Amino acid sequence: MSDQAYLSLEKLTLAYGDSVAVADLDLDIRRGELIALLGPSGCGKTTTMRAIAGLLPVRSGHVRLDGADITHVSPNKRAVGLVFQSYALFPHLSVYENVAFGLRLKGLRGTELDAKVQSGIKSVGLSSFANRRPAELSGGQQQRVALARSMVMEPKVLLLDEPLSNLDARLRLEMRTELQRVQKETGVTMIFVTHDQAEALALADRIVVMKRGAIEQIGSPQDIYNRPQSSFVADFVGFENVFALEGGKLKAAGSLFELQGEAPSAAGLAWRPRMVSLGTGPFRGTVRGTSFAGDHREYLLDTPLGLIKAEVEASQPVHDLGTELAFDLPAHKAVPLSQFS
Amino acid sequence: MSDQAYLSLEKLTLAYGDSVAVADLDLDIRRGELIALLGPSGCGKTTTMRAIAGLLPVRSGHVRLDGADITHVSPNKRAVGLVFQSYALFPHLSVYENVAFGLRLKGLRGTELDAKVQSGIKSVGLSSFANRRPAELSGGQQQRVALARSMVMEPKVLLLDEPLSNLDARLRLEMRTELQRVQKETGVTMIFVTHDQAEALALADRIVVMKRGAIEQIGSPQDIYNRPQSSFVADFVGFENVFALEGGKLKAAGSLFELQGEAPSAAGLAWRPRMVSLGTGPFRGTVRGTSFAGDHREYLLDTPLGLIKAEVEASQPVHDLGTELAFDLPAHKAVPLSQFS
Amino acid sequence: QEKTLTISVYALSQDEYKQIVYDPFQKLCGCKLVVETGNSVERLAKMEANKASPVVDMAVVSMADALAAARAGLTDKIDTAKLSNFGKLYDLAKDPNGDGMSVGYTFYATSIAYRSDKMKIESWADLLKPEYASHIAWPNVTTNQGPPALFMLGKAVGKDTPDLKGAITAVGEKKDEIVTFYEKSSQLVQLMKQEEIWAAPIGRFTWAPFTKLGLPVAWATPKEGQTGGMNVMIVTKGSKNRELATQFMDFWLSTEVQTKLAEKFIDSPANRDVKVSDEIAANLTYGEETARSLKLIPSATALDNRAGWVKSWNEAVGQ
Amino acid sequence: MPNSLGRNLFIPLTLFLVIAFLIGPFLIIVAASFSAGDTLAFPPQGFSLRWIAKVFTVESFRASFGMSLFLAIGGTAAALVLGIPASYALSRYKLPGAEVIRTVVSAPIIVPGIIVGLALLRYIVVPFGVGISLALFLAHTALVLPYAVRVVSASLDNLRSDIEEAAVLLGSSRTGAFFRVVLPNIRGGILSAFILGFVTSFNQVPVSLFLSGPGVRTLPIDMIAYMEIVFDPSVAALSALLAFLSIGIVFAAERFLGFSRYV
Amino acid sequence: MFQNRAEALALALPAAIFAAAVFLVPVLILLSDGFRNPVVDGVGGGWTLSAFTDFFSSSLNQTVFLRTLRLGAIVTVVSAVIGYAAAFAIVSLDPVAKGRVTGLVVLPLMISPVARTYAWIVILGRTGIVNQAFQALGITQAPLRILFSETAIFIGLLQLFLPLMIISLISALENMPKDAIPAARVLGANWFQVFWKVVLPLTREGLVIGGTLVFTGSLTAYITPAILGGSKVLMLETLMYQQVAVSSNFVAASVIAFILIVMSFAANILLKRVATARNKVRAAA
Ligand SMILES: Nc1ncnc2c1ncn2[C@@H]1O[C@H](COP(=O)(O)OP(=O)(O)OP(=O)(O)O)[C@@H](O)[C@H]1O
Ligand SMILES: Nc1ncnc2c1ncn2[C@@H]1O[C@H](COP(=O)(O)OP(=O)(O)OP(=O)(O)O)[C@@H](O)[C@H]1O
Ligand SMILES: [Mg+2]
Ligand SMILES: [Mg+2]
Repeated sequence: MSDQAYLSLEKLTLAYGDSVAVADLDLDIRRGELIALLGPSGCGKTTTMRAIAGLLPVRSGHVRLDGADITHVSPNKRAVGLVFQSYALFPHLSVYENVAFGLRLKGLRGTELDAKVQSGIKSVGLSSFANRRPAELSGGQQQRVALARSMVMEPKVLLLDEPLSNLDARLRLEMRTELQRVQKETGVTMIFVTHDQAEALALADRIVVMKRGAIEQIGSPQDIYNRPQSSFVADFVGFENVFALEGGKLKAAGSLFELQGEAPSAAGLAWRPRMVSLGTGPFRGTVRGTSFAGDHREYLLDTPLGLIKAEVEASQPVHDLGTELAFDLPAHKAVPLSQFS
Repeated sequence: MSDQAYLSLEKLTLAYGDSVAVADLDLDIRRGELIALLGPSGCGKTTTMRAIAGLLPVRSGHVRLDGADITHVSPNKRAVGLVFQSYALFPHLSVYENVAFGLRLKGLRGTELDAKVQSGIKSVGLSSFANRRPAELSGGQQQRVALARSMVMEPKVLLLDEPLSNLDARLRLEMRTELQRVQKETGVTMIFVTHDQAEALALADRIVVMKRGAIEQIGSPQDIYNRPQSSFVADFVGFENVFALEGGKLKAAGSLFELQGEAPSAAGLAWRPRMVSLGTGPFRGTVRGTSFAGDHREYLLDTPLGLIKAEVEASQPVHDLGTELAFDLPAHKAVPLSQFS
Repeated sequence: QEKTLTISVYALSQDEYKQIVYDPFQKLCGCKLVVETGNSVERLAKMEANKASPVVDMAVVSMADALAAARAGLTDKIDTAKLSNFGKLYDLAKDPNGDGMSVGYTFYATSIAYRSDKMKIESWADLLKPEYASHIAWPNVTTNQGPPALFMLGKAVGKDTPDLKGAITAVGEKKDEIVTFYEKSSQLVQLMKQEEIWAAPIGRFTWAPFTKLGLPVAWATPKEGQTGGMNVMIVTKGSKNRELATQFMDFWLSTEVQTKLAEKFIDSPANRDVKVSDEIAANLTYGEETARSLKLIPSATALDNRAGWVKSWNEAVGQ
Repeated sequence: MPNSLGRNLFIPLTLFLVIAFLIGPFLIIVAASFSAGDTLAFPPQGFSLRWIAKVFTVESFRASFGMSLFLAIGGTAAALVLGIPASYALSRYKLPGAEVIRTVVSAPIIVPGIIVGLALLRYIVVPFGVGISLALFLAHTALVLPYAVRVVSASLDNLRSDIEEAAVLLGSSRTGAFFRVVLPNIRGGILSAFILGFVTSFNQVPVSLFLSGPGVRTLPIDMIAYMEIVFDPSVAALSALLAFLSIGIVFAAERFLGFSRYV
Repeated sequence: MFQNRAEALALALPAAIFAAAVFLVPVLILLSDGFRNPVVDGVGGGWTLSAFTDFFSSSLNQTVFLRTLRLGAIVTVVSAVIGYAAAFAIVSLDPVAKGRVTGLVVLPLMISPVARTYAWIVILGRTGIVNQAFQALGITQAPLRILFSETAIFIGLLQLFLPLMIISLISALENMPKDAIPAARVLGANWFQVFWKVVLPLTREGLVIGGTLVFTGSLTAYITPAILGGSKVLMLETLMYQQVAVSSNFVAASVIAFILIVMSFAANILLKRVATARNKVRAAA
């Protein structure tokens, strides 16, 4: 990995009419990097992608790719691929023709064209579907056509907008692997949007978490998963128990609570359900809900601190609803948050 | 739980024109049970639900509810509720009127009506949205309106077709809890379709796994998760490593492999990724892929047995791609499969 | 039940007709008068279609159409004995087609309305002069003014055969220059106003609006004379209200009604007893002499040649 | 999608030119209606309301306006009564022979109006002794039917069919579900079908050309008859008045129901 | 729920039967006149194509036929071209503006055809706005003669039918998959290619419907060609009117009507073909 930025967004501001969707966004991406864009609905992920592809005029700021300012280059001349969340396949064309579409526009013909298209279709495992129309394919197959269609263009940057959102669990796994393979083989720079945390963790070199049109945190999957900086990110990546700190004490449900052990100095603290110790500790809560989750079991506790989520090994005996349990939020396991909002 | 069947499907055969979608299906459901219907796309889940609701004529067989044969009762007289995957809210009516729709048809008026509607809306936490139109609600809110609309009718059976599929991870969790609460409070019999395994495990009393229009296995979430009977179910619920057994030996990639320890006598064996011991063992494989998954890390190994998926704690050091590792498929951890297809 | 008389007339000046003819007659007969209007070809086509169960009891049409109707068996003989005003009619109005099937009630002259400041018209042929041809409109052969105008043009160019070939050829040669071959005479006022045209052959009954344009528009008296037409009354064969129809015709032909119609410049009288001032006469085709001087195409000629005219016209002009 | 100056200009310019072309004649007509002159002219000569006033004094216009209004409203309503169930069947069911039915109900569009009028006159009016008013009504109904089916089908296709199933499961009968759930949601489509049909019928000339009888005729035919001989701006004034009436209806419909979405 | 055939037929048949009874059957009987020998004195009858061969043997009829075809085709093509531009512009507006503009676009449909045609006489006349503008701009020296020509009919018909095309295309464009155009752009297509390879095939239904309405309308329009063209520029419809009203020749009228209907059908089929042809070729490749 070189430290030099391949794709840079500089003070990018994007708006629909009067409403600004993305404001002053700065982001540098290295060549060959795989970036995941994470954030709640409406935070500006799709908007950013569309601007990089040139489908949305830039209100202010710049987009630079491979040293050139492409802010005002039209989308058909950018060498940026985009896999739409909706696939955006051409319904009137066969799988083959969908994949061939961009190549033909590039001027490819005959065997050269055919070879590229065939290998593209093969790489997503759809060789036997080449003559079908998109409407005759399952969701996952359509998704793969969209992917192949963008891949064969060998774009400098490939943008993927929630590329796996419509697939069932198994298909999702397959496609994840496929994406990773392709990325490793071709070294293309990728940015993908997802609302699935596991996907982002599994695939990305770096994760960008967005919040209301701005970047909240950038970091490796481990960073984001284990060291969220703000309560927003913590909440978003599954720290179900997030609290503000005030003078070393937890602030919850309007009161302050003392922790056992020394609390780190920070704006807030967060615990994942499995970091909560159930059975012993200074706090008490009533079991409000429980659910089996394969290798573990989740409990929802009604406590003076509000609702607390805890997780235990599935092999342990089940606590019934209404049982009162002791629990602890161990200070040494807590993740410190530098921002609490 | 009583052993008496409340809703029974008897040799139910359903077809679209000439193509049979569901064949000879038998299923008994107890009063108050929460059943999850699991299976790959196109296996007949929606078809079955529609037949129970009376929206699809039955080709042969019977549907019995609460002792009565309702096979030919028209859908508006069945007391079966259905929450469509697409919500199917009435776009021209407010939330309030959507919920009141069925009650009005029942003849309810005045304060009695109002009380029921208000409490229905409140139970899904939408009291402040009562006057909005569906188009002015978020996906999750619409979902809840659909739920409330069916709930207030106090149906004997409530069918839910992929009720949470369109929600993002956070919203999904909230709705899961909500569903569970509602079911516990009213004791309604529920069948829900999902493609999300975690959802099925968390919510269901029993899980029905379907395969090509027939039932493959019925069992408790623990049964399904820990003791799949067939390779199909094992594969479907995340046993990534599934092999046939032949004469006590694993049959993989066309060859037979001896296991350490005594193999149970069965048609096949299955291991979840985390049941694979990585680092020691009689087998060797090359790391082909790896991905971070929060608290654990997944490895894809290229081995003489084919591709093997293994999982280790995320805190352990990462093995690079291409590294050769020893691993074991421990016979004592293997789940025996009585059917292998 | 009230008796109903159904008549079919030209659409012209219906408000005045109502006042002068229809309303007084309804009062007189104590019956209901239903009026159908339209141009004569459409009305005739409809009569033909309704032959089996006639809707219309009495109609006014052109002479040629009256003959056509008679030949098609659509009309009955008129019982002139019951027309008290019959004797007062000009002789040539009494039985225009010589078959006893029609009675004339009005005449009109057809000549040329033209811009006297832009051109001089002394002959029908002048219209086709190179310097004028691109400023004229000519009536389409399918209109009532078409054949008479061609007839006169034929005389002017010295080729007046019944098939109008000569005239049609002459017009056809200028077809690219001629502004338009009009279908609706109401167009002409608009075209004249816009200086699209300087001249067009028209029937006298459409003359009035031209005089109000504020342009120097004159009525030509070409040396070949004026042509024109007579409109006649017919009764439908199988009509269930023959008596009433005859009564109505008689009323219309009465001196009182004909005078009123003349004074409003609506119809030139066919009743010899009608006397009007000179001023009014100047705006009409007034008097038996004038009527007699009109160069009319005999109905039979018109009828026998009509299809041929349309055909040669379309071939000369339409391609 | 737009990302260049050219495209930013493209939209307003195109719209300006197209609309100028489309409503230019209308402006001329309006100008003429209020002019003092005896002919249509642009710019108008002076201002007066006399042509507008004259419209109201021509007696036959009143009767034929009534006739046309009846035909346009009655015929369109009848076409909708026939067309809505047909559209519903065509868009919701897999019907054998659907294409045939579709072709039959939309055939009136492709047959020249004069032929329709003539055919009706000769083979319906005359042999069966059907009155002209009834014949006109039948003809206008048939004429509007294709529009009704097309527009209503389009809005039905845009409406999910599962809401009907939902209504039935909530205890409604099939018919009840249609009236409670389907109809309210396609009322915009129905309204635009109505407007389109109304306009088509109201301005229809060729079909009515042969279907007019003594005392029975439509307004456009009356206007043509009127201007056989004279064409003064009162015809323009009448057209302008009618157009304003229509515009009023359409804008009201647009405001309340979002007409353009369904056409 | 929607599987009951009897139910479906009960809903669809009244309209179909109505259209067949009051419309299709009388029209077919009338049209069949064109295929019959005229009965003269009780002799004749029987089926024949002679009326058709007669019709096409006349050079006038050939001219008129070709002119009608030509005008219909040109009006259709031009309205399609303008229609796409206008529909594009309209769908890109915000909803309120879109509603208003659509209202303006359909306005011509609401103006009486008679008055509208007269307005064209004013606009296209020698002293009309168009000629004045041309002269003021120095495009022409003397007034052009636009009235009473094919050009005038063309303009009149275009204005009359363009709204139908625009409306059809608006709904076609709105039903087009939302991201198809951006997808083509990102794959390297310029605007022309986007239109030709994506928009056109995907809006085919709208084009076929709009095109059929415009073409059929142009063929069967009566008032506009009669007044703006007159007999100098005869069209099939005016010719047919002559046959009915002037010559009472119903056989000839049936022949012309039949030809008009066949032309409409053929245009419909042709339009479908044109819009699909490109993809057929591809699928074979
Ligand atoms: N065409 C549009 N016109 C106006 N506002 C829009 C438009 N598209 C998006 N927005 C607004 O811009 C903001 C960002 O939208 P964007 O589509 O980028 O969100 P997102 O992060 O992709 O969300 P999601 O996860 O729901 O896809 C939102 O507030 C949205 O309402
Ligand atoms: N309307 C229909 N006409 C014909 N075949 C249909 C129809 N609907 C479903 N099928 C077929 O019936 C089978 C079962 O479909 P069903 O919708 O029940 O699947 P499902 O299990 O709900 O799948 P999914 O998870 O994709 O929703 C499939 O093979 C499908 O192709
Ligand atoms: Mg998005
Ligand atoms: Mg389904």
